Amino acid sequence: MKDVNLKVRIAGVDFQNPVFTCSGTYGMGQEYGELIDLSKLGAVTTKGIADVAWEGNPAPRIWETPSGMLNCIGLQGTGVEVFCQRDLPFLREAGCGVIVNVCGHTNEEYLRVVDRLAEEEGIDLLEINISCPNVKAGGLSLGTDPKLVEEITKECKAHAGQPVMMKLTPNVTDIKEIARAAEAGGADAISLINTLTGMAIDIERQTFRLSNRTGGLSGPAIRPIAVRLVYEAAHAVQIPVVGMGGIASAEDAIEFMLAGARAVSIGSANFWDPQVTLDVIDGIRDYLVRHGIDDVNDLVGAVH
Amino acid sequence: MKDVNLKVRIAGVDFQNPVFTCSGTYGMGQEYGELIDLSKLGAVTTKGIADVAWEGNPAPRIWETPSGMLNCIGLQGTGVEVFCQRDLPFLREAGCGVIVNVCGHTNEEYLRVVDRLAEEEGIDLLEINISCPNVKAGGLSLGTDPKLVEEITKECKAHAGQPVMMKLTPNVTDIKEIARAAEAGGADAISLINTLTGMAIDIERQTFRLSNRTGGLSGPAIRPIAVRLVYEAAHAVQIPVVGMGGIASAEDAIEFMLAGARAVSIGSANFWDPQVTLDVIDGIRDYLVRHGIDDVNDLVGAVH
Amino acid sequence: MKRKELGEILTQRELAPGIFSMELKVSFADQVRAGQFVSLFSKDRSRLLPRPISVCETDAENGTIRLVYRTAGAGTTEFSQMAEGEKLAVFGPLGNGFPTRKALGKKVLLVGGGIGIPPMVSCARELELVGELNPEYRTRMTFAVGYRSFETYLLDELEDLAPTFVSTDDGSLGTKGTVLDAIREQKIEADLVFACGPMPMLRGIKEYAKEKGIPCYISMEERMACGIGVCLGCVCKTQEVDDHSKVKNTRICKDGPVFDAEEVDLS
Amino acid sequence: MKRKELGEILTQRELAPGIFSMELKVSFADQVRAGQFVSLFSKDRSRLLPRPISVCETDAENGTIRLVYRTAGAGTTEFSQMAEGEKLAVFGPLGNGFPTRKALGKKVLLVGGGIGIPPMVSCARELELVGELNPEYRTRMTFAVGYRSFETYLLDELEDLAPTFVSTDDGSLGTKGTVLDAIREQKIEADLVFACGPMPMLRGIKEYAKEKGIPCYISMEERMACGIGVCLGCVCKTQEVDDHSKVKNTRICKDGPVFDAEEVDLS
Ligand SMILES: Cc1cc2nc3c(=O)[nH]c(=O)nc-3n(C[C@H](O)[C@H](O)[C@H](O)COP(=O)(O)OP(=O)(O)OC[C@H]3O[C@@H](n4cnc5c(N)ncnc54)[C@H](O)[C@@H]3O)c2cc1C
Ligand SMILES: Cc1cc2nc3c(=O)[nH]c(=O)nc-3n(C[C@H](O)[C@H](O)[C@H](O)COP(=O)(O)OP(=O)(O)OC[C@H]3O[C@@H](n4cnc5c(N)ncnc54)[C@H](O)[C@@H]3O)c2cc1C
Ligand SMILES: Cc1cc2nc3c(=O)[nH]c(=O)nc-3n(C[C@H](O)[C@H](O)[C@H](O)COP(=O)(O)O)c2cc1C
Ligand SMILES: Cc1cc2nc3c(=O)[nH]c(=O)nc-3n(C[C@H](O)[C@H](O)[C@H](O)COP(=O)(O)O)c2cc1C
Ligand code: FES
Ligand code: FES
Repeated sequence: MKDVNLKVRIAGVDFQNPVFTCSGTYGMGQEYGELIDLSKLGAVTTKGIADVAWEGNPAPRIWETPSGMLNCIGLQGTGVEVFCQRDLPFLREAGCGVIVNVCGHTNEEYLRVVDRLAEEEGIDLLEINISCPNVKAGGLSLGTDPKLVEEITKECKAHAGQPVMMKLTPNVTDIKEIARAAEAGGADAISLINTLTGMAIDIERQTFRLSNRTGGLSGPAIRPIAVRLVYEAAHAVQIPVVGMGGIASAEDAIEFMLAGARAVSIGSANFWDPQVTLDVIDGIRDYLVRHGIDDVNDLVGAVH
Repeated sequence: MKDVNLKVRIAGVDFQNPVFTCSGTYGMGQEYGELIDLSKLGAVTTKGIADVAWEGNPAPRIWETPSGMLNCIGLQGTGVEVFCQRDLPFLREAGCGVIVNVCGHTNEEYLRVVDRLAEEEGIDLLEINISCPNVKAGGLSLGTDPKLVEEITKECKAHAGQPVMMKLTPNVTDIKEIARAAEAGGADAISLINTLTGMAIDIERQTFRLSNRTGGLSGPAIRPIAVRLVYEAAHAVQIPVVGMGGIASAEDAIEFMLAGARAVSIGSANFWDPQVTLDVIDGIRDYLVRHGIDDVNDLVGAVH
Repeated sequence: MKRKELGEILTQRELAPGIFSMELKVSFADQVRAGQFVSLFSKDRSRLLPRPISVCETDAENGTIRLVYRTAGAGTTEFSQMAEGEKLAVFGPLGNGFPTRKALGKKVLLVGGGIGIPPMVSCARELELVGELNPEYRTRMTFAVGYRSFETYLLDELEDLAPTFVSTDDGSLGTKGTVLDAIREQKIEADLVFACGPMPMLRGIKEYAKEKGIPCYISMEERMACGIGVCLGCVCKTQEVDDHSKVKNTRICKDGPVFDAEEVDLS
Repeated sequence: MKRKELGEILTQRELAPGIFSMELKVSFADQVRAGQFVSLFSKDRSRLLPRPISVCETDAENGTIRLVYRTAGAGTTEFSQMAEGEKLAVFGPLGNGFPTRKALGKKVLLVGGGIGIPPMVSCARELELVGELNPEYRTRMTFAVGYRSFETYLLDELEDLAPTFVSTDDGSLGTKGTVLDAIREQKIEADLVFACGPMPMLRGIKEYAKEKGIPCYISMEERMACGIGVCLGCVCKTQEVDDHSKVKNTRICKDGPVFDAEEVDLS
């Protein structure tokens, strides 16, 4: 049996396969590296990196929902300097693609991170998170306004030492407009979806389940929404799309690719199935063989 | 043990309890009337009523998703005349509140329905569906634009013979803005959420699962999003809010009320549990007794 | 009356690879008509929609129904793994059933394709029962059933009830080809056809009945949410405007699953 | 190595109303340290997050672990209904465990409140084992445990291991009040405290240890998603900047669940 091609090219970068991990669900790779062989992944995406250390929200930060979960981590992190010195060297050696997720409260904060990362080797892509719904000052407002999206994209591109992928929020009326704004700003790729904003209330104690009241909904529950948004975005722009949101199996990953994603990222599913990324890669290969398709790129946008 | 008050007042109308059914999930009441005692419900909301008969979308119209479902019924219906002559008489005698859900492709179509209903007795509330994501010409665009929402609300109010409740779509960037537009237009109440737009793909046959490509996502999967939107909307306006989206138990219903809903509607859950409405009413009563609360209205917006 | 309740699994066995037979104790067994179905529900709270399954046999006296089903996906696989004594959420009886009265005293051809065979058993049993009670209403039945291969199910039971002609996709038993090939090959004569099976088979049977100028009733399938006619999820196209809907769509769960083949649009 | 696998349920029994003891066959039993925990996963695909449960006992030779758990909600209720022979998804061993080395040769007070009692059993067994192998490291242990009422669990096993003082909320056994009341009443002397239980109890124990000027290690709880330190979901506040996070938040699942009481902020 002839082998199939799993390689995909995004923003001029070759990835050995289209299966990545989602930002914030894989740490900096180290912990899952104790459980699986990271060198088999298309790429690891880091937790969001800010210019300085961020405290995040107080606990409780997690709540389970039907076929999903809410989180309000609030982008806790060490800041870009510790990342470059402590975590990046590990990722560089991991043998998979490296995508660094960037966050900030203001355009200046984003650019400070992008500038610092420009000095580093071994980063394949920057993923600019303009969508985190957990930080009041940044996140939501920025990613929901096409003008601001175009502007931050332009600025990131002007400063970046690596290709730039803009990560979009699903909490918008018209994703096509936002996707086009990112493209107009010069983005090399877009990724979506970030979490949908949700809330849960403890009726016995009459309090919010999360310290921040609202949190981001992820997991299989949101998959149908994510597939729709990926489909709409992929049809609105020419640049490649990385799809995510509730992927937990090879079937799910293929669904996103058929809808228009060039690659996929797996997030929450790692929490209940640390092997899921490897199983998805194998499952995609099996599917291609079974369907007599010899290039995974032939799946991209095949259903339209 | 002293009995608790379950009565709620919305738009000047008294309902014997705050548990309603969602439009499109209860037909015109008749079929569930064979299974449960409708006279125990707060209200039945009818399937969307248009001015003339609508064909709806071809099959397949249904797809199951993790803890939820997609539908693309596309507002099939007989039109307002058959409704008034055939279905309304049954509902009038059912012993519960009667909410008539109104849909249209254009403002004129809405108004024709509202005008015709104004001639009828025994309708407690009109629920104006400006949010159905399944009909290309109407629905989505109307309900996502605050100016259009204010305008259609004003027009409906000018024509209506009954109080008017605007039913909002969740597929928007800022629900507060839309809720305020409805209030500014003179709405007596708002209800939310309608379904979230989603998509599913059959990877074996490489086709969409639904004839219409996209469909509306409902069921427990969307509950955290619905609770958040109800909370935001209830804090943005003074008029009462009817909350819905994934309610399947008394706990869920109470969660919506604590978030700010004066009443709740139960939709998809009827499909797998025809008794659910009655169990929710009983469960709310038990909760009130257990917590020593003697009026269900005291729950409304109690967590903030 | 329709009821949703927990039915007890009395027996469960595999008839052929992936084909299971399950007997359930339910309160409504005495009300089930041939061609009606029940909805089964998964225990897993991530799978909420009903799985409609036709009733294959009814034992009104003992209050049991028998279902014969194929493990098509996660839901039916879950049911197949449940043991005797376990309880399963079941909602029924649903749908209209076959118009068996129209067959009384006539020659009726009962056609089943694959997992469409089980409801034909209930059809035959109902016709037989009426014939026993009143010999003037005795029906002359013939079965024509199509399987994928020699791995058949329910065949002994069919043969006990009436002459049975078999087709298989691979020709390993009976006529090679579809059930329609078997019918044409055997030149089966009939006044009336009742059929259940995949869409291409139903189309062929409709065509055949039209050719012969005989009435034909077919059982349809569509994905369902409510199962009782409220959601309008399970429609099929009709030739004429439907009385309930006032458009050319009819509800399979409520107005069907059995329709006069002439009334529905199978294109 | 940490592993997610299907563990076989060897025994399952109810120790007291709503309190269950389950033995699981797992591949990693020989690697579990006292105070570590495992994540259990629901079969139901609507409940995806882990249920962290402390290991109560380990049998490295037979490759089994014992968990004692309360049916707190849907997940633990599901586990309690599973039968011997069934398989359960388990991920472990997770977390750091108690620093039992620091207790060797000393007088250690083991404090458990409610469903915080089970890990104290594993703690005591580990200390006892070391003491048996090397008498100079023998630890003098005392238990102080708090229950809601006389419906106790694990009490016989504790009493077999060391002197045990009991408190109950309703006074139906031992000291009426909290475990802290029992400790003060009994004037238990110790060089070191290990504790697990509800937050108010941990606060009290921390206070008590500070008063006595002795080290105190406590096991913390928080809702978890990953269980291995990647999601930052399960943090607690720390007095000083945490080395991993560079902020005053530390991960309970990875850097805990056991912390020096002085290092964490229990307010
Ligand atoms: C009136 C009627 C009678 C039926 N009688 C039988 C029978 O006697 N024996 C039998 O084996 N099967 C029968 N079926 C088909 C049976 O309902 C499906 O095989 C079953 O729902 C598959 O569920 P699953 O979870 O295993 O598969 P999945 O593919 O995982 O199901 C996913 C979703 O699609 C729906 N679905 C999948 N296939 C069908 C289908 N063919 N028809 C309707 N919904 C479907 C499921 O209910 C579920 O909501 C009947 C269907 C209908 C409509
Ligand atoms: C390190 C650690 C060790 C534990 N050891 C034990 C033990 O040995 N025995 C025991 O009975 N319990 C123990 N618990 C508590 C146990 O994890 C919860 O009781 C259990 O998760 C409840 O799940 P549920 O589905 O029954 O309840 P639900 O309330 O339905 O759970 C809903 C969600 O909240 C989470 N959750 C609920 N309560 C807790 C809690 N106290 N801590 C963390 N997450 C929670 C669940 O994991 C789930 O995600 C421990 C918790 C932690 C963090
Ligand atoms: C615990 C958690 C933390 C997250 N942190 C980030 C983050 O730092 N930056 C970011 O862009 N997205 C973050 N996300 C969003 C995910 O990257 C992803 O977009 C989302 O979870 C949907 O995918 P999933 O359903 O597979 O989890 C986080 C998600 C979770 C669950
Ligand atoms: C099958 C189906 C049909 C629906 N039809 C309508 C409709 O005609 N008009 C309307 O306003 N909403 C309609 N809805 C939306 C529901 O009224 C409700 O807003 C939504 O389903 C969320 O509630 P749930 O999760 O409890 O089902 C429909 C929903 C479903 C599932
Ligand atoms: S399944 Fe709802 S109308 Fe048939
Ligand atoms: S549960 Fe993810 S860091 Fe602890």
